[in-house]
Amino acid sequence: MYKIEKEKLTALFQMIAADQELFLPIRNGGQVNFGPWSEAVEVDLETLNSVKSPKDVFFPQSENLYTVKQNDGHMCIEPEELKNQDFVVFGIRPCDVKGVEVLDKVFLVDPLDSYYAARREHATLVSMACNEPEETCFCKAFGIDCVEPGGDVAVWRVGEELYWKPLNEKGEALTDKVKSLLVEAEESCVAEQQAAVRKIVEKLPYADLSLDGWNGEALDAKFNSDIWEKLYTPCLACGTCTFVCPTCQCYDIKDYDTGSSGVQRYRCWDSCMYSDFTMMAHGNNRTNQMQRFRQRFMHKLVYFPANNGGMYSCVGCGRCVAKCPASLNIVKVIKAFQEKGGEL
Amino acid sequence: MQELVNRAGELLADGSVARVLGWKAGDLSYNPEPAYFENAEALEQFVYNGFCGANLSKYMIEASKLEGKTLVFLKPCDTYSFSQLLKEHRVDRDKAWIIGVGCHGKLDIERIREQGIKGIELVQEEEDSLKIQTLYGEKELPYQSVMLERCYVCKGKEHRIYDELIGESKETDTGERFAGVAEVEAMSPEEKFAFFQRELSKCIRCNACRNVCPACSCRKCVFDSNKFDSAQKVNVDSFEEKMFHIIRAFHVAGRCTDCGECSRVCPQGIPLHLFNRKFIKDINELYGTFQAGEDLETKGPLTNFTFEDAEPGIVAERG
Amino acid sequence: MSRVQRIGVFVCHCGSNIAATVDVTKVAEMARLEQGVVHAEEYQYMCSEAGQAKIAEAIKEKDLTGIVVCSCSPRMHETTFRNAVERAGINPYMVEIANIREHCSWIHKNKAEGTEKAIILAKAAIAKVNLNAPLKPGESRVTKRALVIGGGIAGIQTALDIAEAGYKVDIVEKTPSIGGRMSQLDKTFPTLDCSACILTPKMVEASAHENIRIFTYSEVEQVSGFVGDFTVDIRKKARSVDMDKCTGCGVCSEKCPAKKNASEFNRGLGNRSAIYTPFAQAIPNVPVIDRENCIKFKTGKCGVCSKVCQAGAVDYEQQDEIITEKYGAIVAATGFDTIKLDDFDEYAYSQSKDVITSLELERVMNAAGPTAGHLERLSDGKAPRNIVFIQCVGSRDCTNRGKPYCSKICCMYTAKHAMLIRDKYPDVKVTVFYIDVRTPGKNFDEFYRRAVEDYGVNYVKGQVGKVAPQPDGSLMVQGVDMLDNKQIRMEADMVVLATAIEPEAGVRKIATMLTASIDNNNFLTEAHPKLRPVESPTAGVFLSGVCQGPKDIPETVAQAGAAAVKAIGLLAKNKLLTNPCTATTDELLCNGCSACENVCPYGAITYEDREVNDHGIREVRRIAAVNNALCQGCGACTVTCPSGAMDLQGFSNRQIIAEVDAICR
Amino acid sequence: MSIEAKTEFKPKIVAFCCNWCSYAGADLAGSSRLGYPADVKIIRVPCSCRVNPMFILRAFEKGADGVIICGCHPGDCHYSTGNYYARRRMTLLFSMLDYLGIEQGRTRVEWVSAAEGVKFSTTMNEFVEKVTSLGENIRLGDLRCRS
Repeated sequence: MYKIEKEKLTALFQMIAADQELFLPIRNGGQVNFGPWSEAVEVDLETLNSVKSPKDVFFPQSENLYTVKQNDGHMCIEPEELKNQDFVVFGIRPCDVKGVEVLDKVFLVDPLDSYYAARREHATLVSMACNEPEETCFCKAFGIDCVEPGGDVAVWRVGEELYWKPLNEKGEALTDKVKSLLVEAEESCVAEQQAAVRKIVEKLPYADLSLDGWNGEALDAKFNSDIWEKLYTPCLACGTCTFVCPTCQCYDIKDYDTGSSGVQRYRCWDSCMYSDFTMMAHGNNRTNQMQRFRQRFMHKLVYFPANNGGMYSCVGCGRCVAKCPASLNIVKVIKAFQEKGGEL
Repeated sequence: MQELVNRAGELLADGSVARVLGWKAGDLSYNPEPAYFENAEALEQFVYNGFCGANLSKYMIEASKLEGKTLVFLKPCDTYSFSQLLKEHRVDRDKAWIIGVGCHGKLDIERIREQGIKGIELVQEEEDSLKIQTLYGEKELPYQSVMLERCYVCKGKEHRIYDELIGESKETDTGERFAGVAEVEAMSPEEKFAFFQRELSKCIRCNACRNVCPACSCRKCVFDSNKFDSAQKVNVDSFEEKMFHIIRAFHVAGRCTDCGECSRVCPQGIPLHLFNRKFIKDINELYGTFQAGEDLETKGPLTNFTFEDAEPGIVAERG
Repeated sequence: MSRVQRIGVFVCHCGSNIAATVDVTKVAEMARLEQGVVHAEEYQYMCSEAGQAKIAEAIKEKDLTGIVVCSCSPRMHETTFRNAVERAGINPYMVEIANIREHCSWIHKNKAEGTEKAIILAKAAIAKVNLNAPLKPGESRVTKRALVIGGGIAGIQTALDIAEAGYKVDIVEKTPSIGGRMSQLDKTFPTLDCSACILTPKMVEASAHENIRIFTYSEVEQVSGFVGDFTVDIRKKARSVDMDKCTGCGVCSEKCPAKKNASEFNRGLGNRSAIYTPFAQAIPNVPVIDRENCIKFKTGKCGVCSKVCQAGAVDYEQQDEIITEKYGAIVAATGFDTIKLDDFDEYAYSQSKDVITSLELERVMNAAGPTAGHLERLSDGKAPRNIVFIQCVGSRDCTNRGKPYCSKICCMYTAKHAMLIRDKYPDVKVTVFYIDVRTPGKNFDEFYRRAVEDYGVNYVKGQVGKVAPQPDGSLMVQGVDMLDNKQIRMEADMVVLATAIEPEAGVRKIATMLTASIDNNNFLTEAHPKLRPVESPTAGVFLSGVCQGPKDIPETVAQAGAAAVKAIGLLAKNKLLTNPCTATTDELLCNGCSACENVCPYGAITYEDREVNDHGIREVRRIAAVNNALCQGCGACTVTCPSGAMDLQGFSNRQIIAEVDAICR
Repeated sequence: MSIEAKTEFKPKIVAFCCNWCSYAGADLAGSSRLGYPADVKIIRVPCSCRVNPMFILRAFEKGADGVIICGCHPGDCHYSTGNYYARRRMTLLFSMLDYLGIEQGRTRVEWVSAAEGVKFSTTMNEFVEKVTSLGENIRLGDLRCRS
């Protein structure tokens, strides 16, 4: 365990960014999102959740896959270059680290997503413990301890210090890079704060949220429940929940004709809330919003765990709770089934 | 509020309406959701408070297709949206039982958070103030300091269309409606460009602004259809942010009642009303004051003209 | 349209018109590389027999589905090529023209530049054709009746010719009688025969013709519909006299106490009573009451006319009447007036009664005119000894007070006036100030020379700067003689101004109703200045007489006949093919919001409740329906429709965007 | 328009012309041999009211540096009212573009009758000069289309 004074953070960032990209929470136009560091940007480590989760560091909202060009009548394909430079993501929250693990389950299994894999391979995650959990947080329900960060390096902000603990080789490597700024410190230095924060977590409104009954076996009962009909009605069919979500991984593939410089085939985030999601030649297999709405939560709480050894594709970051224009969210869904015992 | 519940109960009981469209208490004190209530029991969850900003008029498009009448609670500004939708044949007046509810201005949870308030456990509305219990202690704020932007430039607390009225209103329009637009207009082209670039670069194309908008009532938006091969799911290039927001604003120009829902729901806090309100300001200045949704007769400014209209060159002349 | 096209591109040299500044071979080569193109060739004259044959050949051999012709403006030959491909068996609307002549070769000197642009224009046309769909014109019926607006010699002639061909025709004339300007003229050049003597028989013939209805004291109120099927509202202004009862005895006018009203017919030089017929030979010979000046209408008292009318025809209660009638063709024959002289004070027109316009002189010289035909000064009734004619008053005048064009008739009528005066009053001295004397036309120059040589009219080349009324009532005329380049001051006791003519005031209103375009001088514009001189750009609307441009009587009559023939040609058809480039609704996208209905100038859009199947969702929706017979294809609806449900066939959103993309590559 | 600027930068300009007046005006300019830069490419539309703001933005997106819309003079519209609607739409659109910090000179509406070949050519010359002076359209274009 090491530590560094908060005033030295800029120096730290400069040092990291000297020979590689550094992504971290940046305040721009009143909102905090992850972005590349530069002297010009305003770093914000206080805000609990970035609006967009950091997932788009690995799985960008849009990325070009390859470009098709035409030279006097002949087609030729230019694949997009894969990420081949190391980079660092600083300040990613424990829940979002878990979110990345969820994405790994999707993109790092066969067939491997080379674009995603390349980014993961070159990334070093510096994960930051939470100091002030908010009422929207329910990471505990997914077994996440918001004061025990994962990733490659774990950091805590305590008083005027930032405590730094490498968790693996990647972490060690980064630590060596910035050693000159770090000083040795005791593990115990963070224990007190950890305890305090854990107390707060116990008091959160969603502290006792239970996921009982949400698993692969529950498929039919949940799918056929008519609670959905009641739940979905306020849904505006926008993509806010999916686009701020750290685990939503659906994407669409589209072509863009740039004219002179060829046709770009790119992929971009898609939302199961959209009416043309998985649209096929014959039309759409989900014809109404109830079905789309149900799909999202069934996927996160039933289908995904069924296929991934019980791992949910929700990490309780609370972004959807905070951002849904119609005040819907996954918690309301989970509770609704609890209260009604899944029946009705 | 109890008055609303009682009246709704009566109308449900005597069969005047088949359902009630209102707001249902959320699991946090600031997130009530739009909901239907079919019976008295359900109505126990009915709530009407400072966080009921959601404009229910758009839900009436679907409600108009249901059997029987729907009782809908509309705030003064919501009624503008309803009558505009009525003018465009998107809702069925005969299927609606409109109770106009009083309004003291609605609260903006984002503004509350901007005050550095975290871990909100309970929000209590008192006369002119908010008592907020948080995990990190109790806070108190003047009600007037954390309202939705639209409430500071309220069009007035008069309902434009209703069957009955319940509850008192309080004027909240302390701001100048077009000040924000004028501020941008006063900038140099470079500043304007930088300003909107900064704001729009945040856009994640979640379509919340479009889907919540009562004027964006198209069955299929041009940005979802291939009619123009303009379908877009994401802003790959900064141009596409502009394209989307300019065209959206243009499509609702002369129809937008300035209900402010777009700005309320934007997860990135983009001041989207600055687009619509720019058109409203121009229309007022060039073609005479016009307020969409004010009545059912007046021709919309873009489906109308005079022989003496200003030439497009005026944009340059105004500088 | 999803189906893959097989496109043929044909590049025209147009002799050297295109080939000189555009490398046509290169254009064809580049076109060959474009999507969908399976054939590209170039040829001297694509519009020629041989050129069209090449297209037909290629269609057969290569099984083409779409054609792009790179040539002159589509306004020139689009139809030619559409017909050509139709004969070759593909839909005429699968043709697009790339205008590489007017928009390219003719305006770009640099061949590299011209070629590059021509290639881009070709690519745009190809991109569009890729999205073209076969279109089928609809059919609309033809109402076998024509409307003629204006009852002057132009209108009368047109009506007579149409009626003679066996079709019904209505004349709408805003004044109480037909006859128009010609009825105000005394004699006509170059034959000097009396205007009334040749006009009156035609007026009688028109009024007597079984196929002709005449609405005098009436105006066109509203025009809707389209070629073959116009619907017109005609306002018959209250005449206050029952046309059926009135015998035209004229007693009412004699007895009418309100006598001091300026006579329009005499250009205000004489008076008429409040109940009046404009002139003796008026048709119909039925008086009207000028309600503004009628004592009965002003004070409620009087009523003399109704007392003296044996026939009991006078009817003070009479109201305006709106007649709605359908027409297949409309002929505008709205005629002309002389311009106002307010801005020409130097000629003292407003100061001296003895400064008059030529049209006023016509009345003065006319036996039925204010002076019973005696040439006299209107100020003191004395016979003039010196008369000065001033030409081009307001004509060929590029200051904005006058007209830039030549009024065309002035040179000749002034020669006529001068000659008539010298003939009748040999001791009167006549001087004409002119810029040029223009006498193109049969026997015109001979006529003018007679005026100079046989009648000793004094022509002075030069303009008059000032006409100054003198204390003794005479007029001092100051001008220049440009030939021997000296100032002239001469005394005159009468000055006649050859005042410019301009289209009748109401023409703008009528043009708007007919959606017929008018030029900067308010003359109605013809569809083509050379090839379609009597048709307006609006189908089914034709132009007769001076409303299209200055003309003398024989020209007017000739054009009136031509307009009639065009109208007859239209009326002779039983059905018309309608333009298939009309709006269509995508029922799944339509919101039923009425925006399109609000902007449609033709009332072509209505709404119906239709059951639709929207990807499995069955519901009844309010959906816009376009009446293809009414839709003229302007596209206003397509832009007002936010969802893009409204689209325009032949100019669809995707077609236009494809062109944009092709150009911006 | 400075000669150097002209030679180093050739703007892409799209001109929407209504079929009845302006397109004919352009034809007249052609037959009268009244030149204007080849940068101008004309798209024929039935009426100025057919021009959808999306077409204009699309042109800019794909790399146009200027867009001009030409129609019949108000009052002379072949469809009687089309250009009045176009006038309002374009006024508002241009105002919005200005509001977003897009250079005003890149968009223009001009009423050109079938008889105004001279006006068409002078208008195009002016417009090209203006757009050339503004340089490449960076603010309102999709960078993917720039190579």
